[in-house]
Amino acid sequence: MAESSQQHIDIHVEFSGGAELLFDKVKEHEVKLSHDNNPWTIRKLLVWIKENLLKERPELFVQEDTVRPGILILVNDADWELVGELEYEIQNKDRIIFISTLHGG
Amino acid sequence: MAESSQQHIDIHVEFSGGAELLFDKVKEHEVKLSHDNNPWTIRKLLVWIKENLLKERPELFVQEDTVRPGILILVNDADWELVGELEYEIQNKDRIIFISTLHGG
Amino acid sequence: DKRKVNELCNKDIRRYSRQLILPEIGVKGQLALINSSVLLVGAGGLGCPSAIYLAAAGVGHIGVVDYDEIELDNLHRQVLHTEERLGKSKCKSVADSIHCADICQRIFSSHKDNVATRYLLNDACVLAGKPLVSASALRFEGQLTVYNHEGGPCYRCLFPRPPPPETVTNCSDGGVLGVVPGIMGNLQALEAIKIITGLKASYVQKLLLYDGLYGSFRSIKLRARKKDCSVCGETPTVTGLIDYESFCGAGPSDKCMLLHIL
Amino acid sequence: DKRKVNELCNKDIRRYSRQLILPEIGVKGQLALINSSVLLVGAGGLGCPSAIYLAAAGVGHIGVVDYDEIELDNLHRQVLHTEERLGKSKCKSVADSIHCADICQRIFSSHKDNVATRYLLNDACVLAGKPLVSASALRFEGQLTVYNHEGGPCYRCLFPRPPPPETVTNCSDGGVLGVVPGIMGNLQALEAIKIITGLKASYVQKLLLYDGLYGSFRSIKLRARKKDCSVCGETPTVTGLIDYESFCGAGPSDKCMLLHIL
Ligand SMILES: [Zn+2]
Ligand SMILES: [Zn+2]
Repeated sequence: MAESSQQHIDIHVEFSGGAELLFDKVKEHEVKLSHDNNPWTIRKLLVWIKENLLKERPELFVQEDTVRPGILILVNDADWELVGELEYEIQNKDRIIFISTLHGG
Repeated sequence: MAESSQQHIDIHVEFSGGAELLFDKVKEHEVKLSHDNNPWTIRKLLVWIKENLLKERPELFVQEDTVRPGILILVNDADWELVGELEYEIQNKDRIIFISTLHGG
Repeated sequence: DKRKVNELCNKDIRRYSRQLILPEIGVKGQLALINSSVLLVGAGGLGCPSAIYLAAAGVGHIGVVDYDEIELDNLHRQVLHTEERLGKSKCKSVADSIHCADICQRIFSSHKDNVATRYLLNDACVLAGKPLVSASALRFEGQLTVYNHEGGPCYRCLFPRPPPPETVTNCSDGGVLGVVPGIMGNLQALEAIKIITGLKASYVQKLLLYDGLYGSFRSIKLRARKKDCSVCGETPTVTGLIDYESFCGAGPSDKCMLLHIL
Repeated sequence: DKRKVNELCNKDIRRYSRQLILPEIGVKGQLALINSSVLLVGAGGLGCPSAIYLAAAGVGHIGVVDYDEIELDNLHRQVLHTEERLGKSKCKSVADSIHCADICQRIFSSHKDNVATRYLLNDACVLAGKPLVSASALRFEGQLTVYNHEGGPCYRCLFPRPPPPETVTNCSDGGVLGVVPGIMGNLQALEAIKIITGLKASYVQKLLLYDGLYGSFRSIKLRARKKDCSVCGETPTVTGLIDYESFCGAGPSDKCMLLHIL
């Protein structure tokens, strides 16, 4: 793809349903991922988020190498299960959303 | 623009809020407008709709050379007033929506 | 009874605790709600749910304007009214249910034409400098916008000329699924609550279109306030209330519109 | 009282006339509503508005399950309950307000953990072949989806493992603006009405995300039913109800979830 000539990929990362509380209550993040020879997978993004965006209590966001149960990941408004989950290769301009399921009413 | 080399432009036309009742209750229409040397403006589209899509009582849709009062026109989800109203030049893939304002509750 | 409340009593603190702990509301927001006044125009399918949730949120002064009496075919959507109250005033029914002020005067000469009422209320709000949270519902569809607030348009900016009377379909003719005005009335109440508590209203210069048949919500960008608007523009020609009946022409009758003036 | 109604009486025709004239509903849809049964699990912020609009639409049999008593801090969102009924059963309060069946048994051993309840209800619906209209609301946000219907996923397809108990925030801790569950509960009622009347449900294999602070609605495409799901898959391991408390672990208590089983 054309991105290989770029220095980085730009993606939109969003947290909702309470997941944003672990990120200083900031819901929307514009993220620049510097390009190296290995593709940016969701697996790799989770590590990056944990090291760069997460403000507190990492165990409430990631467990082992994936998100903790109860968080849904969306890639461009579709369930990540439809695109390969952890192995999905992130493209420039992708919108990745982490939704904590609400329990309340 | 690139469209000049094409034979037609494809647009999406939609009616809602009751305006669809004048169009056999069909809300969404995929429309092919054959390309000639004059640009397709909203003004020209209204004449085309009246001649090709409208099923009944044209006076409830157009009056003089514009839509009748109470109908809002949207171009790509924005009020047509923001893009030039009758003189707006329709582009390939545009979404043009006609909304009749509801009175009820 | 319009004295300003400056602090929450213990009972209020308990009653509203679940919304008080929201940082966006807090004590300041709750006090704003308690000291606020909302006028509901129409105690029908939109007015009933709005009244319920505005009262539940603690809005201190709710006025209701409606001249209609309760009929059996109202009950599928006008959920504050009951079979026992058939034939009674809708206004009184709302007032009895939520303990709001009962302003049931026939304040509009043209109360049976909702296009005329819409222009009247728009002009009244512009002249009084109040926002207008306007919604409507018909069949499975709903529309909502906030007029005359923070640089957004008023009703006349969007619709300088009234629609021909024969194009206005009302709930009696077109039908409406009851829960659709329920959803729209709740969304109106939330817009009003946000305006009262100083939060940003979501539908200023935007029109929300809801289609319940498809579960689709779409938000449309509207024009800004028009400089040449006859009531909110720079050189208005409408500087007081006019004869709205003759402005709009005679039309079909239906009065299920609802508007809030804050 | 579960005899099937085959025709509308004159009073029904008048009462429901505004929705009867909708071609999508009609006499057939109204009869389906009158002959339908809906179970509301939870008579709180979501259950109250759902109950109101399902009853108003003519749903013939509404069951309510709730073991809680009415508290003052419920009233800002649980709009069928009143100050006069403080300390009384929520179930009974709903039943008294809308004349529904009062099924107030404590049917869940783990009634205080709503994650466990969610798995229990999911499994019960899958085993009984019933759709589940599920919603939740917290702070200014709401979520809604339909499980186990027309090839869409069940709750376990999406969440094979329960969330750690410490990650579950409830209304008591997180707060909620009352009209947000009002909006979500109304949307639930509309989904249920569409399923009952044979219209296409809008949120099968879709998740509606609502953020009331921004007025934004977003619809997300979910996975289909999973072949390897432990309850709705091809070789299920869950073939009867299990011990949900030990499956989910001890957790924070809150019971303001609502679900419909049709
Ligand atoms: Zn204006
Ligand atoms: Zn499943």
